[in-house]
Amino acid sequence: MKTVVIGVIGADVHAVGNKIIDYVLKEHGFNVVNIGVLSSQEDFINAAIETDADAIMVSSLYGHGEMDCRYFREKCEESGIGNIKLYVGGNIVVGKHEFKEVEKRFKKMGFDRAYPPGTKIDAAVNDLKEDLGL
Amino acid sequence: MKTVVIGVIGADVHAVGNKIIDYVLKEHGFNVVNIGVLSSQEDFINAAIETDADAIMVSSLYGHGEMDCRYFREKCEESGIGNIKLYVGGNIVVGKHEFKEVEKRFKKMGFDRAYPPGTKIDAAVNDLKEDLGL
Amino acid sequence: MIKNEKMALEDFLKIRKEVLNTWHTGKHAGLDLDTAVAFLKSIPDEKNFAKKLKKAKALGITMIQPRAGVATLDQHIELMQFLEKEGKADFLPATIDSYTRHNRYQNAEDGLKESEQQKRSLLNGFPAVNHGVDGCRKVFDSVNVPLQARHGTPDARLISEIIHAAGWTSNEGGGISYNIPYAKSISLEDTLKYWQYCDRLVGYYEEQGIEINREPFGPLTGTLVPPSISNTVAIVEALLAATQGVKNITVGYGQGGNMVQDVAALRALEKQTNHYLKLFGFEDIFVTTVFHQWMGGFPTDEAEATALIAYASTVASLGKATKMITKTTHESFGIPTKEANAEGLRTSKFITKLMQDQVMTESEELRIEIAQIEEEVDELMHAIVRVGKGDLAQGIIHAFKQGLIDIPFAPSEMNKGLILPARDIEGKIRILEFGQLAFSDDVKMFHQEKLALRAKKQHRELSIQMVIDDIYAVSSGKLVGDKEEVPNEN
Amino acid sequence: MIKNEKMALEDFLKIRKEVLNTWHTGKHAGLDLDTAVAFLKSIPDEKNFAKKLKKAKALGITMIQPRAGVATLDQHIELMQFLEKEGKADFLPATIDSYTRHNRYQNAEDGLKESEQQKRSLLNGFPAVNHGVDGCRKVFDSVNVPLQARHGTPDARLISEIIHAAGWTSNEGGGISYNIPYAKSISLEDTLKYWQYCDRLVGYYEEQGIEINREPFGPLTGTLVPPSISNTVAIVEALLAATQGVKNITVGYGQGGNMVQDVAALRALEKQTNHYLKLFGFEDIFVTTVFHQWMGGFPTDEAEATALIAYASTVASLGKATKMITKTTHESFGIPTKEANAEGLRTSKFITKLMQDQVMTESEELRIEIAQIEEEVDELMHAIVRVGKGDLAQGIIHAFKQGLIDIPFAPSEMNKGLILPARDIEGKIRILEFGQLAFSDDVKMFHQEKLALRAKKQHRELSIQMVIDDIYAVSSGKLVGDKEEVPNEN
Ligand code: B12
Ligand code: B12
Repeated sequence: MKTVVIGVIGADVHAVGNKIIDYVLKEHGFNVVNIGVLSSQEDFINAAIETDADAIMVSSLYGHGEMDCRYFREKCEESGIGNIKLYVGGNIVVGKHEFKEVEKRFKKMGFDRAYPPGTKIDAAVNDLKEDLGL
Repeated sequence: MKTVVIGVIGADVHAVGNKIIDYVLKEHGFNVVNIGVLSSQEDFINAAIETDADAIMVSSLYGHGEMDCRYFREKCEESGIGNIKLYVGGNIVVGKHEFKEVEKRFKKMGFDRAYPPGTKIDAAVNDLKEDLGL
Repeated sequence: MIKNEKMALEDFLKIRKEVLNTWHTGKHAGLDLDTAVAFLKSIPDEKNFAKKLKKAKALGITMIQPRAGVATLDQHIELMQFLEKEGKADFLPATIDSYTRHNRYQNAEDGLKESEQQKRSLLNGFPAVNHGVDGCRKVFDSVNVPLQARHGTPDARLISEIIHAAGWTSNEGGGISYNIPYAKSISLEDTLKYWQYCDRLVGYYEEQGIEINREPFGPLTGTLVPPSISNTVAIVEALLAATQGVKNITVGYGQGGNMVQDVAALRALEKQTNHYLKLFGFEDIFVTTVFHQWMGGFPTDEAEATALIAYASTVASLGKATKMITKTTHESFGIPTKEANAEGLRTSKFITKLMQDQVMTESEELRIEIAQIEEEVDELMHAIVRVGKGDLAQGIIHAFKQGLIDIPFAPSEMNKGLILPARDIEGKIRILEFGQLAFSDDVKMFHQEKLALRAKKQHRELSIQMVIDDIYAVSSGKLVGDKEEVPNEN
Repeated sequence: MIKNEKMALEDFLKIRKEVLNTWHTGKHAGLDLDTAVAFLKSIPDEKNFAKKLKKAKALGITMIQPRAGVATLDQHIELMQFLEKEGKADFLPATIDSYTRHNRYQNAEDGLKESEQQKRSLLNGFPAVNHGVDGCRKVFDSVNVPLQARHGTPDARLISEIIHAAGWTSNEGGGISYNIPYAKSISLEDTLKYWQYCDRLVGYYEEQGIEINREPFGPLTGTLVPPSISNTVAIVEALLAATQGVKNITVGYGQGGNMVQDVAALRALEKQTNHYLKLFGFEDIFVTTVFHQWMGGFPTDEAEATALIAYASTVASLGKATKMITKTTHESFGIPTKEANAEGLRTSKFITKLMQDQVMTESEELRIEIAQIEEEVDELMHAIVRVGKGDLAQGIIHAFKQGLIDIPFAPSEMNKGLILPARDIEGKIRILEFGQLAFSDDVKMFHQEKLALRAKKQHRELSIQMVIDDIYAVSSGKLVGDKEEVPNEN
């Protein structure tokens, strides 16, 4: 059983999507570690280390995602989980933007995948299964 | 008392604006000769000659205005009323267009003034008074 | 002298020969009746207008249809496919150009040629007669939903022949509704005859087991038409159509603006159409309603125009209309682009789907409005039957001549044009000047009281200025026109 | 132990010193209370939020207010002026950024600096504390309508001080509504205290003859919140505010989706707020309502989003809300551009003006929904008072701890999070799982029956999947979620 850490980063309190992701991932047989809203990079990384997780799925809805996610990959590396799968989704930047651009920026920051606003989580589950060799 | 011929040109039956123009011009003291909808260039010109009119206000709502108004000025000239004021208004071309362009085309065709969709008739009344030296 | 009687087949076939001779496309082999019947029998149920309406009615949902039509075949097909795909239209139209509407096929031909050269539509619609059976069938083959001709043609005999033979299973119009708002000096005698023909054609197909929908044009002049007047015209045209053998009828109504009055009008329309059909002995007619989004002058601002489209959709849903004709944000300017048209459809469909399980709740106000409309319609119907000495066709001709029925702001000289409508303080359409309208004193009193109340509340006089203000009102963001601008709350 | 008692002036002033010390802008001379009072007395009536609301209420119209806020002062002023001019906003906000909401003024400062450099807003709102009294006053001077801070700040004491001293005469929030949906581990004890302070500040100004409006945040998590739950929170926060001397209160409600339930909720909210205020001895509070356009996930398509905005405006008008908070076509993506924001306002205003003379008609269905909400609110209120042994503040803390009141989908650990809402077959929000909610068996039975009916009609089981489908429903163009896609009618 693969373990995924999920949570909402930064000063962000949008809880609805997080609860749905939790439910859907469990339905698909994942071991879900949900650290909830208002979580820091450290919270994500600590949870991942403690549970020996295979992936981290970061949600950011409120628009500060770009600032909150800086150096996330580097922190993972420092903590010895540099190879963990790192996904991000939600409304990750401020305003309505061409998503291709946004995706590029987040991939450059070391995220394996970045998802546009309103993504149905089922799509991401397929990617996850692929990336984890399921 | 100045006389104005009004009507709706071509195969156009939009009658509401025509009735309002009639009412408003009369309120402003004009002698209004209303030839109604479905009027040809000849209908306008004959009415203008018969009543010794000072101006013709052509309405075209239905989109064929450009075709229906071709050579109107020339016909007026042939009929000996080449100097009559010629206005056009309504929805004079097919589709939503930058009005500046449309205005240019109609002025080139010899119209003294052309009005964009949804013109409140009161605005035109002021122009008319000015053009007729009232 | 025209009578409301079913045309004998031989008479129909005789006239048919003449009709098909009025333009060369009338000579197409597809217009052979047996060929047409065979073809129409082969089309799938989901592309049959009448059948799809039955399905919608059973589901209790409101389906949507745009207005759309351009000159050239390629562009028209592109437009149709776009509206089906991007607009999720349930039904597609061809809005016919104005030259064709006046049977000026040569003008239409010129406009079509020039449009092909300039690669932009110089016509305000699709010249179906010029495109003929082949062109119309190409359109039919290129989409997956039923097709209808929407026009405003006093004499639509040739166009009706062509579109039906091409697989288009609905036709809009009627002897009154495509005359009074769309013509100036064509007699009702003539248009009633022309439309008897169009209906008889549908009746013929019905006799061969082919279901075809007919839709009287509900909104008439689209401008402050009191519901009882447009409902009466719709009912009369349904009766005329049924007489010729039409079995599937969609009666229409154009949004007035006040929600309760609009829902009341839809409910009364459906109920009374069924009632009068039965009363005249037609037991097997399938009746549905169509709601037209605001048919008067539109606001120029696109955000406002969309608001009006969504509001109309809300009312159609609450009134459970089976179909709705949509508008676009370009309405006040000109024929919309296909993108604007699809947006209007999406706005509309979002609401009809969101609201599919909601109905307007029963209330005293609604009950009163329904009863009022029904009473007025009954009075008008009785007057028509009375002056026709029992014949509906004659009744219509005489009722219009005497102004017993009268349509506001209509261009036709066959119409008295004496009545003046105005809104009451809630925005419901009432009547200020009755002319010769066949209303009882009680009914007149009701209208007068409602309008007096408005005059009092607005501190103004009952006058034609009120009517003009009401004509401008919706396009300037109000329902009840007010001469003095509402004090700006900013 | 916190009690619902009016803060003594000396206690207030003591805490005030500390509050003003938490960030350097707290030391501004404009924050001297006498100076602030003098300034607030000088502002014209039309820029006073409380007074303008009174006027709107007297006229019976629905006024509109957007959400909006960007990092830098110049851009924020430009935005406000644009929304006033192009959007015809009746009230303006400053939506505050999320760092400020969590009192992380240094983060906000960094974001502000970076925004100034990059000339685009990297913050999701206006950092009012960082801009201080001078900045906020500049905003105030640049517009002609009243201003309000809208945030979601558990501890909003400093921000409240600054905005009021700058002439902003309304403040949104409350000890529950700005905690449970907006925080994770802050205790209710704390937030109730913080908001007693904010209310006491307004009470102080009221004592000096200055009218200031307060607005509990109605929609809570914005997601399938049953009306009785959000109404109860609004009423409780109105009572808490009144206790501190607040006199002008706007209680809020977020659109649920079913028209009748939404209008019922608005009507019950206004009635019961007034009722409970009187019951608790407050006779002179001026109560208005605010309706929030759909607060859950929005459709991505702009034509659909506009439809939803117009539909919400229709409901607000029929429910005669005094104010409406508008959304935009960019909602599902991110913070809107000023153009998109103004469009949302124009769409909204078009409807509220068009519908200003229409009300939802009285009906049995409406009456039943109002009565249902009132009964549920009464049960929740009694539970709160009971577990608080008569004290409202204690009652809230204990009621939340025990789950007697419970807000769906809230992030806060102070909330039990056991209830699950779902829609009935008409789209009305009901409750599937009650957790410890203080409802009588009768009330529970009512909900169960309604949901059982839906399950039966949709041939599906009552389960959490139903809830998830309902969460997605509106954004995908339905009201009642359906696992099986509705058979495509095309
Ligand atoms: C009501 C209406 C109808 C009614 C008309 C009833 C009647 N007999 O009067 C019906 C339903 C019958 C109808 C039919 C058609 N219509 Co129509 N109709 C409208 C609509 C919605 C309102 C028109 C109106 O009454 N406005 C209110 C009056 C007071 O305003 P007005 O007519 O614009 O006139 C004012 C000003 O324009 C100005 N003005 C007018 N003329 C002049 C002249 C001068 C010199 C000056 C200074 C000012 C001036 O002053 C007037 C008074 O204030 C408009 C769109 C809109 N504006 O929202 C479309 C519209 C005019 N119709 C249109 C079309 C295409 C048609 C049809 C071909 C097809 C169809 N869609 O069904 C048929 C045509 C029939 C024909 N042969 O003419 C198009 C025209 C397209 C274009 N130009 O690109 C429009 C713009 C709709 C659209 N966007 O597609 N229509
Ligand atoms: C409901 C809501 C709220 C509620 C939240 C209640 C709560 N505690 O949960 C309230 C009202 C409290 C709120 C507050 C605020 N909100 Co808010 N909110 C929304 C709204 C309308 C819906 C969010 C939602 O619940 N959607 C439903 C769920 C199921 O979908 P979801 O959250 O998008 O998650 C799904 C997908 O995105 C995806 N997903 C999410 N994360 C991830 C991660 C991965 C790896 C993957 C694969 C997928 C994935 O899967 C999820 C399940 O399907 C959105 C706009 C919208 N979407 O319509 C704005 C929105 C997110 N909020 C916004 C903002 C700015 C705020 C506020 C700052 C200010 C304000 N407007 O009041 C505050 C912030 C508070 C804070 N500190 O975080 C902005 C963000 C702007 C931006 N990014 O540019 C939005 C986009 C609105 C807008 N256009 O302005 N909000």
